[in-house]
Amino acid sequence: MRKINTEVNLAGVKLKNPVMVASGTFGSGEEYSEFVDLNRLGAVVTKGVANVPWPGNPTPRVAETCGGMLNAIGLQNPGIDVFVQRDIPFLQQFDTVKIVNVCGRTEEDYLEVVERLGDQPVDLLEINISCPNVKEGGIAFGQDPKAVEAITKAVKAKAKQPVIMKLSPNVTDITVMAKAAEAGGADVLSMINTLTGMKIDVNRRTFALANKTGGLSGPAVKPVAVRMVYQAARAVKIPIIGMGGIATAEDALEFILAGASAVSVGTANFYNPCATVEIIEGIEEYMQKNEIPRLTDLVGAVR
Amino acid sequence: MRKINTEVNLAGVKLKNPVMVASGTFGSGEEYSEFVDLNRLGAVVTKGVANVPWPGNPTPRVAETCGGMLNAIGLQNPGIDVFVQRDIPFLQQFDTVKIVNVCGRTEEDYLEVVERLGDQPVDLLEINISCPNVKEGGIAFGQDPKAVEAITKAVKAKAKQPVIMKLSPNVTDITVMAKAAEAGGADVLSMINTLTGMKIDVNRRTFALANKTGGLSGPAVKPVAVRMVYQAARAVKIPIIGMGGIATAEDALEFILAGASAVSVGTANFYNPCATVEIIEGIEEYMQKNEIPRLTDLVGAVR
Amino acid sequence: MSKCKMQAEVLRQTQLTEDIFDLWIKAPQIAEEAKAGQFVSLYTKDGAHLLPRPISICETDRETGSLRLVYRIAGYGTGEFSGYRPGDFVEAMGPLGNGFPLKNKKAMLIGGGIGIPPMLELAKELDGEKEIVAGYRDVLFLTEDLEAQGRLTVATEDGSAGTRGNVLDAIREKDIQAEVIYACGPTPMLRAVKAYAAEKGIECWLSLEERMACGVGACLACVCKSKEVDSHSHVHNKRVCKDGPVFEAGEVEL
Amino acid sequence: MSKCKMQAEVLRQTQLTEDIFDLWIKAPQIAEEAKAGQFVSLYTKDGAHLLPRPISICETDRETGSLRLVYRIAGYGTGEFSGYRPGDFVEAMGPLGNGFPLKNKKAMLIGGGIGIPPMLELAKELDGEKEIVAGYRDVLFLTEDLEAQGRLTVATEDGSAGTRGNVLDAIREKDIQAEVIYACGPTPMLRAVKAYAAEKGIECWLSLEERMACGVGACLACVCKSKEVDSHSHVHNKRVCKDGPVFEAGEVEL
Ligand SMILES: Cc1cc2nc3c(=O)[nH]c(=O)nc-3n(C[C@H](O)[C@H](O)[C@H](O)COP(=O)(O)OP(=O)(O)OC[C@H]3O[C@@H](n4cnc5c(N)ncnc54)[C@H](O)[C@@H]3O)c2cc1C
Ligand SMILES: Cc1cc2nc3c(=O)[nH]c(=O)nc-3n(C[C@H](O)[C@H](O)[C@H](O)COP(=O)(O)OP(=O)(O)OC[C@H]3O[C@@H](n4cnc5c(N)ncnc54)[C@H](O)[C@@H]3O)c2cc1C
Ligand SMILES: Cc1cc2nc3c(=O)[nH]c(=O)nc-3n(C[C@H](O)[C@H](O)[C@H](O)COP(=O)(O)O)c2cc1C
Ligand SMILES: Cc1cc2nc3c(=O)[nH]c(=O)nc-3n(C[C@H](O)[C@H](O)[C@H](O)COP(=O)(O)O)c2cc1C
Ligand code: FES
Ligand code: FES
Repeated sequence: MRKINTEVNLAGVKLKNPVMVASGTFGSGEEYSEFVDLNRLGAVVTKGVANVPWPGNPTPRVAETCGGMLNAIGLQNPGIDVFVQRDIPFLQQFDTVKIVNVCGRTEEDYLEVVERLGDQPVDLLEINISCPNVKEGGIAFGQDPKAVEAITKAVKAKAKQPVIMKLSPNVTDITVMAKAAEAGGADVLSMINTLTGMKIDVNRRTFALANKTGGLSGPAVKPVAVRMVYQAARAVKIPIIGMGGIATAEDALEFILAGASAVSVGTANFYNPCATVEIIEGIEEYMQKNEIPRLTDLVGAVR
Repeated sequence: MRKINTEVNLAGVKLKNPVMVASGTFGSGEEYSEFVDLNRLGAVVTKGVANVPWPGNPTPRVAETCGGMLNAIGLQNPGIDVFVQRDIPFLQQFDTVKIVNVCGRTEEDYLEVVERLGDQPVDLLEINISCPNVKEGGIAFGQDPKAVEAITKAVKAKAKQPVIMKLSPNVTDITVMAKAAEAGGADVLSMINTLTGMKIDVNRRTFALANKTGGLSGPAVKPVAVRMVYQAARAVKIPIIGMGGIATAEDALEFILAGASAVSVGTANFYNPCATVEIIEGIEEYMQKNEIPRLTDLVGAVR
Repeated sequence: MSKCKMQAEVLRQTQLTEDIFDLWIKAPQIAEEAKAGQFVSLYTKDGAHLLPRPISICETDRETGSLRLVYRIAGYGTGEFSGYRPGDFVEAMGPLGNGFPLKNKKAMLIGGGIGIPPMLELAKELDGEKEIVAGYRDVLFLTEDLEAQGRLTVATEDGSAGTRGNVLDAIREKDIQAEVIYACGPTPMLRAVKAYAAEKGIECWLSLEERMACGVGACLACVCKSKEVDSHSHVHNKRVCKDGPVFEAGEVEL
Repeated sequence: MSKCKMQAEVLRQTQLTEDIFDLWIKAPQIAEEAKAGQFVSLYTKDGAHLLPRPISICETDRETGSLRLVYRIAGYGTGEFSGYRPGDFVEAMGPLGNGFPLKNKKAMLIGGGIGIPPMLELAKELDGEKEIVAGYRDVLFLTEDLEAQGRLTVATEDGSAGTRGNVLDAIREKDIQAEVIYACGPTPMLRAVKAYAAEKGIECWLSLEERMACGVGACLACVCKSKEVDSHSHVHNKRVCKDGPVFEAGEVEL
């Protein structure tokens, strides 16, 4: 066994390995701590949190699709107060990087949460400007390069932690959005959020989701996600967290070879709660087998 | 058995049923005529044809993905001369609507083909402004509303047959493109072409496709396609041909209920050569069971 | 760790009605912990169908470490399960959810349709006096097993057995008395049971159903409307998979 | 109709080497038509894996309407097939492709690795004198079957059997003579065979491999570079699935 180094550095924050969980698919870590040793993870990314509690959308909120799923949770969250009291102390117990995902309807909403987190033991902030499931805010910010740059600037001005901007795949040219976030001062990008989709129940002749549309995630979207990571990695200098359908070490390596410095596992947690740990082990094996000393040697290696 | 009517009308052209094949997945009909009685189909849509022969891209040109596939054929075609001599006479033998898919690198390329087809026994023209696999032309036209409107206008000025504009899903807002095509005078829209994607072979550390990126099709993309058809159907008055992952009658009905007047079957032909006929029969059964006298009663019925 | 995802061996499977199947699987870690009203998530073998299929625990046998699941074919997943033969394996996660609280009072167990199976394990776990009311469309199933656990009253929609009508018609007709009600079945039935319990002032516990993605409380897919702001979500939502599937009737809006 | 897609019953399956399997399926309509050098498309049962897995016909038995397929586990699909047991069904389409032209000349049949299987049916169909040359990495397979059809020369990369080296090393070492060459194997081998045939002025037919989507000539996925503008595409491309997989060596660029 040769010595391999799986560490990655995101804006000065060191992760022991590149594997984290995708926001909204892992709660705040507590539910899955019965399956996974959170200390193994490169980072935990929490469910999106807003300045006040959000009730989310009516049910049904999820539907299965071929190789994936649609969700329209609508960013239900208990608000920053409860989050700070309950979820941050829970995560404090673990030796893993803590990333808080922030959502909002207006710029002020985002800034309020970012400010509240300033003195909290949180390593990075991930700003979700790409949720397709809420009417105002969310995706609206993420589909216009001027808005992306403006919100990034505003967040950066208040943030005490490095800032990850989470981009929407529902755009004509992802490189335009990636560059806009970089221009606004983003430290890291994460992509992709979900692709907007719809399912119709032909027997009941109605929408499968109460919200009509939802966000498509899971292995079905992986080719789109890999392509966008590849394109963005060639357009900006800041690191990228890749996600979209990662379920195995091979999937994770696809994103890393395409240019992602780290990866998130989302939907796969739902059908394989141990996916993250299997991926970490699989990446280590791959590095051993191929005699790759540092994970960073693989980042963007296919071009 | 009640009498049901599956006829649909696309810009004055009557199809016996709403089921056609998607361009590029059925050759010009000859290869699949060993499996399917072409007389059963609502329409046959040919592989894209250009003014001169195109060699297409290097191989590998296809790769499998979860619930779908990537292709980067690169619009290989024998050019309009051979097409007119060989493929049109072949299709002439069958009692089905004939739709010719037209591709080009420049506006002039498109117009040359459209003019050549003017006196041919072809019912409709489908203009592909959304192929992600060729450098110039193709998708570039399909991602800018001004270009969509301009090329539509130019084609309409020359076309002797009604014109279908085939839209790209790789856009921020499909309704903008749909409206642009309508403003340019399009008679019908078809959507979606493929979503741009990428696959990396982690063992060989190279792209799975020689062209690096390719177009994602198959059941994996269906939720995105249904959503776009739904959105476009509410934005324009002209009929829409829906496609993207249709493999069963239920899939086809999803698109019809979302607002498509007709549907195309693409990738499914590859793994079930009889898919089209099964879908036609399944739609008839559904109409019988639910006592729907006319197929048109189902178009856009879920809203 | 109280939960686990495992490959469970199929021990036997029989067909109870045209579309209802009776599956025994070997899952010792799950059987060890399982309580009446909890469920397991089953996963298909097909790479295109990823989400869990939640199925209630119908019976547990701790000695053999096995679980009984009774389910109706409703779509792809249950269709796949119905083809399993002894020796096959199925991926199962559980036990999930809270389960029914066992009260030392005269109990009425009400099951409607495919909500009947969890009543069997509940009847086995409840020590006191119990009345079981089972509502069917037409064809009966599990009646012998239920009769072995308490007095059984049957209702059928077509009147082919027991009272013609639904479970409440049977309860009213037979004037069945109880101090606590446990119910599982379609939402209209649960709504009627809730109203009946309120009218009579009887304590009442309902097992709900909702579309799930994680099954463990992480994704917030499966919420139901709760009367009070709940302590987890701080909005009027409770998670069926984690805070439920069993709720005190007054807690939830149906 | 000369092609068909059908559910073929698995008759038997044996394991030849660590990763090579020998599968007999019952597919009367396909067996009826099949010729050496043609292939069938097999489809997995998994909804996430949609494309065909092209497998060459290793042997046909018209009397029993069955086909022999010998394949190496290369990924998901072949992995799935390797688990099939008698009585299972596999979806198969064929026969596809052109097949080898049968010439009345002294023939040399060259197979490399997993390109060996189609040489068995070819040897059976060729009447005249024939030399069979089979190149392996290390472990041999199908040698008994091949020996029954003609003189067999073996090459192994590790020298554990026959000539140490590749098929061309064996041909040169044994100075094997022929008037027509048929070859199937990895591209570097085919390139060397083509050069050898050209050098010696021997007629030569090569069976090529390419990624496929339709398998029937409709999608243009599987093209190879052809020397002449071909009559179908009117560009320098031929379809491996329809115009091939067998090409006259001079026709194609490798
Ligand atoms: C807590 C709980 C306990 C249950 N216990 C039983 C039981 O003991 N026996 C039984 O027959 N059924 C039970 N169900 C319903 C059962 O989960 C569904 O019938 C089953 O998931 C259908 O899956 P499918 O693949 O056959 O159908 P499909 O329609 O193909 O399923 C598509 C998706 O929708 C979900 N889904 C479909 N129907 C339902 C439903 N009614 N509730 C929740 N999700 C659904 C599936 O899980 C899957 O993700 C229970 C549901 C819940 C929530
Ligand atoms: C005309 C022809 C005849 C063949 N005959 C045989 C044979 O007799 N025995 C045998 O073992 N193999 C044969 N092959 C190769 C065989 O098709 C592949 O090994 C097989 O498709 C791999 O599928 P998989 O799902 O196991 O691998 P995966 O890597 O999971 O397959 C992914 C996709 O790539 C395609 N693919 C992968 N490898 C190849 C390949 N080498 N050629 C073409 N497509 C590929 C698969 O069909 C599938 O669509 C033949 C290929 C061709 C083109
Ligand atoms: C149920 C669910 C809830 C999600 N909630 C959030 C969220 O709160 N904030 C966010 O930025 N992304 C959210 N996402 C998007 C994921 O973080 C991720 O970007 C996406 O699902 C793609 O990855 P995957 O295919 O691995 O799931 C959610 C996804 C799912 C499936
Ligand atoms: C192999 C292949 C070739 C294609 N060639 C063309 C083409 O020439 N012109 C075109 O407009 N669309 C082409 N398409 C796109 C399809 O017509 C269709 O829009 C898309 O595949 C989505 O439908 P599906 O998921 O049913 O395949 C091609 C698709 C595939 C898979
Ligand atoms: S299914 Fe995820 S919270 Fe209940
Ligand atoms: S695989 Fe489609 S043309 Fe050969």
